[in-house]
Amino acid sequence: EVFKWSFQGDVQSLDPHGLNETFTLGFLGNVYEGLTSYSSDLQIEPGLAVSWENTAPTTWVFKLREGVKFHDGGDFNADDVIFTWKRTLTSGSDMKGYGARISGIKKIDDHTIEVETPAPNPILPRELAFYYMMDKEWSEKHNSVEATSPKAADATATYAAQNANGTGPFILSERQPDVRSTFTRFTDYWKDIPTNVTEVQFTPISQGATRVAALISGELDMVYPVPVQDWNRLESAEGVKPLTGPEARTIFLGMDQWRDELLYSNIKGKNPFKDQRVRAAMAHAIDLNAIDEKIMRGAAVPAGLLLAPQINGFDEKFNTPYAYDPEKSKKLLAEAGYPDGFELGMDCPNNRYVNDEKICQAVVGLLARVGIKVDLNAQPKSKYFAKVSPQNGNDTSFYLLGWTPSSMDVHNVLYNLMSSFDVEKNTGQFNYGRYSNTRIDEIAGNVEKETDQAKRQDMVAEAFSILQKDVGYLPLHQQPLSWGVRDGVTLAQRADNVLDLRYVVVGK
Amino acid sequence: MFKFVSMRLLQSIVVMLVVGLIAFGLFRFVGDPINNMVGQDTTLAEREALTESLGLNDPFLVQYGRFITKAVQGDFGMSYRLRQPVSGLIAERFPATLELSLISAFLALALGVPMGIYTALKPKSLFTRGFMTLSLMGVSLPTFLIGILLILFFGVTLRWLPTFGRGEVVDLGWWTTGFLTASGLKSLILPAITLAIFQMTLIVRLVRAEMLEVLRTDYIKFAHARGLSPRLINFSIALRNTLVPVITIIGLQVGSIIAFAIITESVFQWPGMGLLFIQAVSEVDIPVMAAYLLLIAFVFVVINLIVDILYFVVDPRLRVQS
Amino acid sequence: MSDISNERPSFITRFRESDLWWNFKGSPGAIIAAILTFLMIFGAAFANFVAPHNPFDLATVDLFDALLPPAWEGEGNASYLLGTDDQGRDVFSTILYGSRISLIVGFASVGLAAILGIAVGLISGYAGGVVDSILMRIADVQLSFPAILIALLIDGVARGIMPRETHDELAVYVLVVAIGLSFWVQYARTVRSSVMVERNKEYVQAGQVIGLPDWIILVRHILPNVMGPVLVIATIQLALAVITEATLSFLGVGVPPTSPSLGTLIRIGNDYLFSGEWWITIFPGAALVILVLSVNILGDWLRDALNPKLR
Amino acid sequence: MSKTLLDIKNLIVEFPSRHGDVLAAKNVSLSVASGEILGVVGESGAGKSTIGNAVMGLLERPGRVGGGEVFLERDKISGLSQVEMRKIRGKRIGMIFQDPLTSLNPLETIAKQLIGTIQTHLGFSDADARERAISLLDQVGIPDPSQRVDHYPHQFSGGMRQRVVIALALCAEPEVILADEPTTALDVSIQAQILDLLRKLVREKGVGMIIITHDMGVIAEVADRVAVMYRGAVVETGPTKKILGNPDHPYSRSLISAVPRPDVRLHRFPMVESIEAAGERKELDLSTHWLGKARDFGKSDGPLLKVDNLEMVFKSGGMFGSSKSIVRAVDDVSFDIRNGECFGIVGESGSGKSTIARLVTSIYKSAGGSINFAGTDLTKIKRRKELNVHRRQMQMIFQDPFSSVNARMKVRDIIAEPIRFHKLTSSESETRQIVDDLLDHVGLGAKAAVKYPHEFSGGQRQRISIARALATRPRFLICDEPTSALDVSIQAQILNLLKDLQDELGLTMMFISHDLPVIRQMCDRVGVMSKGKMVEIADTEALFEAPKHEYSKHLISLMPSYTGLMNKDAEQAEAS
Ligand SMILES: Nc1ncnc2c1ncn2[C@@H]1O[C@H](COP(=O)(O)OP(=O)(O)OP(=O)(O)O)[C@@H](O)[C@H]1O
Ligand SMILES: Nc1ncnc2c1ncn2[C@@H]1O[C@H](COP(=O)(O)OP(=O)(O)OP(=O)(O)O)[C@@H](O)[C@H]1O
Ligand SMILES: [Mg+2]
Ligand SMILES: [Mg+2]
Repeated sequence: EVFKWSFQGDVQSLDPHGLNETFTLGFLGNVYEGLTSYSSDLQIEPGLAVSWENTAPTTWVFKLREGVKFHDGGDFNADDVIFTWKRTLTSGSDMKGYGARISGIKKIDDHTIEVETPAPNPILPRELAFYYMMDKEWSEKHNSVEATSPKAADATATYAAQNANGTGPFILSERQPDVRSTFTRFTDYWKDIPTNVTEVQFTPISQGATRVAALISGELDMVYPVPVQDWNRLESAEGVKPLTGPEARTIFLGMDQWRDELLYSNIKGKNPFKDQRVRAAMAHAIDLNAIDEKIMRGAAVPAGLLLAPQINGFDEKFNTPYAYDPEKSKKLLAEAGYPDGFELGMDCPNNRYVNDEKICQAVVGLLARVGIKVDLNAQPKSKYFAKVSPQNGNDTSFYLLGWTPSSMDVHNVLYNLMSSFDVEKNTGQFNYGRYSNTRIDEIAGNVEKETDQAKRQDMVAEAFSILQKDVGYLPLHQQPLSWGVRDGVTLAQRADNVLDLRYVVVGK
Repeated sequence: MFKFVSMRLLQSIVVMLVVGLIAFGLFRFVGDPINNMVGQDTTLAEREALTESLGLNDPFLVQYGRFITKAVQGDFGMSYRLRQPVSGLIAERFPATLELSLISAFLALALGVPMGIYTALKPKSLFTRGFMTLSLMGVSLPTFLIGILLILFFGVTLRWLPTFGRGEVVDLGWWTTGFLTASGLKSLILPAITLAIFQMTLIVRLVRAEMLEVLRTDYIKFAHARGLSPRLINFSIALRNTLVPVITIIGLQVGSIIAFAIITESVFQWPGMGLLFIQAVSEVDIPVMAAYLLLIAFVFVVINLIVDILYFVVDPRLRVQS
Repeated sequence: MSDISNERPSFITRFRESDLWWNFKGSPGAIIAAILTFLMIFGAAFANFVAPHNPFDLATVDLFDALLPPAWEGEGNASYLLGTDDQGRDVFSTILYGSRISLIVGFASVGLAAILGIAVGLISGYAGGVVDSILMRIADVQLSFPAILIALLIDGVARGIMPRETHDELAVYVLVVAIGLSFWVQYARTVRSSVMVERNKEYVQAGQVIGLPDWIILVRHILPNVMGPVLVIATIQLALAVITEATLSFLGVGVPPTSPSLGTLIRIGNDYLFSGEWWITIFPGAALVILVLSVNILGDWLRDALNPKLR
Repeated sequence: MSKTLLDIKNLIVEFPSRHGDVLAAKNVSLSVASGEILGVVGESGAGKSTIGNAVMGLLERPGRVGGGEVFLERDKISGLSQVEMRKIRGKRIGMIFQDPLTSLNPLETIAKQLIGTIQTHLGFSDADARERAISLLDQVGIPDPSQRVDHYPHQFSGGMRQRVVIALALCAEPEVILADEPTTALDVSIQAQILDLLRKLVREKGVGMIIITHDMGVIAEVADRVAVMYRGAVVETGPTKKILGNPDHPYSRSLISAVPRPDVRLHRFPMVESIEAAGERKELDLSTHWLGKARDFGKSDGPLLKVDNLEMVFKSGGMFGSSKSIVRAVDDVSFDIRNGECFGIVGESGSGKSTIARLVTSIYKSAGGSINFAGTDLTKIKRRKELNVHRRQMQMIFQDPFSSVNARMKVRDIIAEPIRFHKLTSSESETRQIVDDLLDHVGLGAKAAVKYPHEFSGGQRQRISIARALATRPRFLICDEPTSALDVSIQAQILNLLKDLQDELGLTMMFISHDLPVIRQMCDRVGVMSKGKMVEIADTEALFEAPKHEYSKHLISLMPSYTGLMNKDAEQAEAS
């Protein structure tokens, strides 16, 4: 069967170590595989490794699967794993972070390896799901032993960016970037998988409306993302339906809590956000249900945490949003010394998250009702990130961001969003408002190493409760997954918004 | 003639150099490319290293100098976004854009010119009024709206035409064409119409305005007095006398379709240069933008050269100078 | 024997006696178009008084009123005549308020482009030679940059120079300059082409023989004879400018989405075409169509009226 | 008596306008029979051209036929649809328009225009049509026709264009020819050739022809009958001899009396004592009039204008300077014009007269030689500003009156522009007064001020450009065929005015004309041109009495003296 699908953009590179980004890795997951893999509900299951064992706090032994072939016929073995690991550490690699979780690999035999980590790492197998194995021989033959750098100078250096040779169920047979990628079924695939698809055609379509039209007109079998407002249309149209569910991405608002004076505000000489009451006032002014209902058409899940239920370490206890209570909000503002509110500038991307700009507008409206007059600066993501990111000194006072932890683990959130900003330790990189609490910093450090799940969860819970009390962030909701499929096509909708072709079954 | 053309081509080099210079001056306002090139787990230090290694921290004149030095050797660098040589990317996209622009320019001309003449000859007729109103609606509705409406009607409701892409293309080695397959031709229809509407309206109105004046001249009167056929008078004598501004505008329009058919190409996911360009802008793909702008500068110089030569062909009175 | 008075008649009497006014009175189409244009401009200018709601004052906008259909539809609400948009803004009021930005940007940028382009075209076509080459190559450079990039550049520079607070007031100027800059070449090249033909005509030679300086010949003699195409382009570009403004605002260089222009409203509404909330885009679209139509009719009329032979 | 071909009965033509309707033709009745030539003479602006246009169904909006009928043979052709008229135009009625410059499509070669017309009507093959085109050009006296046929209209001189227009009108062998001032821009020898050609067509092919002209010599030479028009009406019709010799109507009488005499030089042109207008056309007293106030140009010794070895070539053919052929329009011409002198230039059509005028005013850049104006060599001046200082002392009346005024300006502004620009008056109301006054003196009336140029007849337009030229109170005036489209009475008025200016203010003039009698009356010295060369320069009387150069002799010998021509005509009629 032929399966045609579309996403809003194309992958940048076919190099599995070229870009550490969910769509790219998910897309390549049909061609390449890691030692472990995600099941359709994001549970870790064996991939190219049959089993693993934590033999010492920093030592893991992996048994590799035997008889696995690369698409070009090469065998998969321990040398490939070692090669891959080394490759991820080369300068062009964007998987250096993952590579650095391993300090050494010892080949025990062709299908057994011993992995050494620099520190105890309870989630190593989880982190290896997107750590795709490449064939040593093939890479050497094509002069691709180093990860292709975005800086690469010529076409030969980017061979691996334009060609693929994995162990996955699909072989890339033709590719024209931005136009079309065609895959055929790999007949020697090691695993029995549900799909009956023999050929896959992937076309990126940047405009949501066009994507939806192409689905309804029957030219495509599956598209995503579908603009949420078009769900009704998909439901009423014949032969197609929307496929939705909560995504593992949380949308939230952040506030500048470190500067002594806000960059974009009429309050001079002090920073209102340093006052917990002001932050709380903001939290109580925002009606998450209204946003969900009107902007997200009821498809979002209002959130109290920066973490979605699908993520390892999620704690339902803390997921209750701040109550919508404008009166309380006004009262808090008055107490904090802003009875008439204040003016505030807000930064917002307008092409990054589902209805991002619309959400920001709604927030602006809601804040206006308690007297906080927000000036919205909505920009495309390139400009937005260039402005608010730490490279530019976090040039913002109030911003909207969305987050999916790439490792599907809570530590990633603690580390990137909740920890204090620290270049040396590389923490708080996405903590654009530079919220800072030393206890949380401490916890983040410990959680990384704690291998005991129960203890780990307790620490996490403490961090969450601190954050919530501090009102360090204003979580909005879990963004919805929004796919559209042709009737008769069944597939698994993964919460990380990845389409795994292994589960696609095309019927009539 | 030879001197004229070679002078122009020489000037085009200057134009391209200036375009490059301005381009590099403005790239820093487009956004930060790094964020799109790395994953979220990449550390700040690594980001900084990448920025440094791409030379993005250098003053723009240095970046420009580096780019030009390589460009004269035929190396336009690698696309940040697609990790491919820019020259190859552009060469890949060029046929799609050119075919689309030519078809829509042809449509616009084939409809616009006769309609312009008709509406000038019969300014009061009901058809004229209806047509002028309709064409203006076509202009005032944004391209994306028209595109989507066409898709909805012909693609979704009637299912006659494809909603996106270029269909099957035939690869001639140095050129890919959609003209040779049924699906290629079908795919062309909607984007070409979308693009043509604006051009057509402009041409209709321009031809009409100029015709109205020319039709009142003495030489048209004398042509009538000689009993020449209306076809000869309207299409040969009168039309030709309206051509100079019309050619100018057509040249500019064809140029800007080739260059910036951005909205149409993205609505129809047409794999052309406009789409490439807008994506390059949104992802701050500096090498693509730079090479692309140079190419466009060249395209415009050439088109305007052709237009200037056409002036001489059309109007002998202009030949004395130069 | 003639009615020569010693004083020059006042401007109003001169206007009332002018051929233009006389001609205008006799063209019903132009009158209707002028009334419509006037209504749009009036509605925009006095939106504060005319509009039933103030969609730019977000404290008065209720998200729960979002996406209401026009009043006459089943679920419509009488206080929102043309329905509401995704944020709960009254579409009718937003059209009025939004037209303000769109009209200013549209007319100002087209005016800027036309003035700049005409000036360059006149000089280039008349002077010829090196001057022409330089100006036209500058035009080629200009053509190579789409409005988007120009807007980003101007916006970036403006932000660099100006203090943070002034940015919002600046937004409109940035838009006007960016759009104006990316449109002027059309005028420059068309005017130039016509000037090249006109400059050899005898009436120009006659002006030279009188000893008139070049700029008078250009402005008083040649310009009126090359205005035909200019009016056509200008009236059509008005629509383009309004739409371009919306695109640029989307890129973050224009006005913020919380005070949408007509173009932005259409762009937002575009997202709701499939989902059945047609009123968000259709009504602003219709407003734009009416504006463009009226301005074009006026433009056509003016073109004919300025040409004594066509009256 | 041969059959009546074209019969115009009680034709009324009106031009409605905001400032009141203009009745251009009031109950005009004219007819012409096969083999007959009807001459139409009359006041400039009397409605002569309008009648031609009305017959062809080509009246310009808002003009309309208000009444009357037109018959071609027995068929009524007035009120026919455009489709039916097309069958008549060109094929059955050929029309020669008054304005030769604007009548030709500027973008096509003469060959193309001729061939298109020939093929439309005669169905010739390309080669045949081209051959016929060339032979037609030859017949109308264009030199080198096989080469010239591929030129564009702007490459021709005024007189040559006129001949092309004639060739175009004749190329389908029409049954009736309406010729509107067909020879105004032609020198006497070409004029004779053209008239011969027309006469031959009429006599041999039985064509009926209406010829509109101001030149009584032409009437005397070719017309069988003459109709005199005055203010939109035909006031008198009769055989040529009768009208020229013994007209009944007072207007006709005064018209004939105003014909300039070719034989003796008078101080002033005889003025017409026209009936109704007598009161309006007052003599102008320059001593008190604004025009009489001299502008101060400073003094200069020697000749005001001194032209030495002037050269001008036109390249043509190739598209980018790769010229196929070169026309030597002005070839080593030298002459000078003294202060206060009127220097006449006569000569063959296409001999370079207008080109000299344009060179002197620096419209063209010369290919060689020098032009000294008041002591400064104009060819050496690079900067436009400096040039303008000198230009402001000059003025030129262009050969083609219509193209030289801006069609988008009102007459008032056209004339007032130089006054305003040079600040010759102290107030706007004074400017207006002067403009109205000037209009009055060129016989247009102050009402003309609010109109646009296209609302005027050929002669009226010419007067607009004369008024504009005078408005600057120039020191040096170049007149290129200034009165070719004027009836003799207006002509007299204007030429007298020029003479007065010359006498009182020392206005210097360069006077280009084909009208030898006028030259004789106006000029102090005359230069004769042929094929780009100035072949002779002499005092006027000397030239007319004893021309030295071959070409001059030829020219003078052909000078029409209409009494003499009448006799010749009579002889011819007797012979046939
Ligand atoms: N722009 C031009 N390009 C080429 N040839 C030209 C141009 N203008 C004039 N000529 C040629 O130069 C010659 C002289 O022309 P000019 O107009 O000076 O004649 P003229 O003496 O004024 O004749 P006429 O009495 O018929 O007006 C003619 O042969 C004409 O064809
Ligand atoms: N388009 C017009 N609009 C208004 N009035 C016009 C128009 N054309 C001609 N007239 C008027 O009609 C009258 C007759 O014009 P016509 O051209 O027939 O004169 P004519 O006898 O040919 O004069 P001339 O000998 O000067 O060429 C003139 O008074 C003129 O002002
Ligand atoms: Mg006339
Ligand atoms: Mg001449």
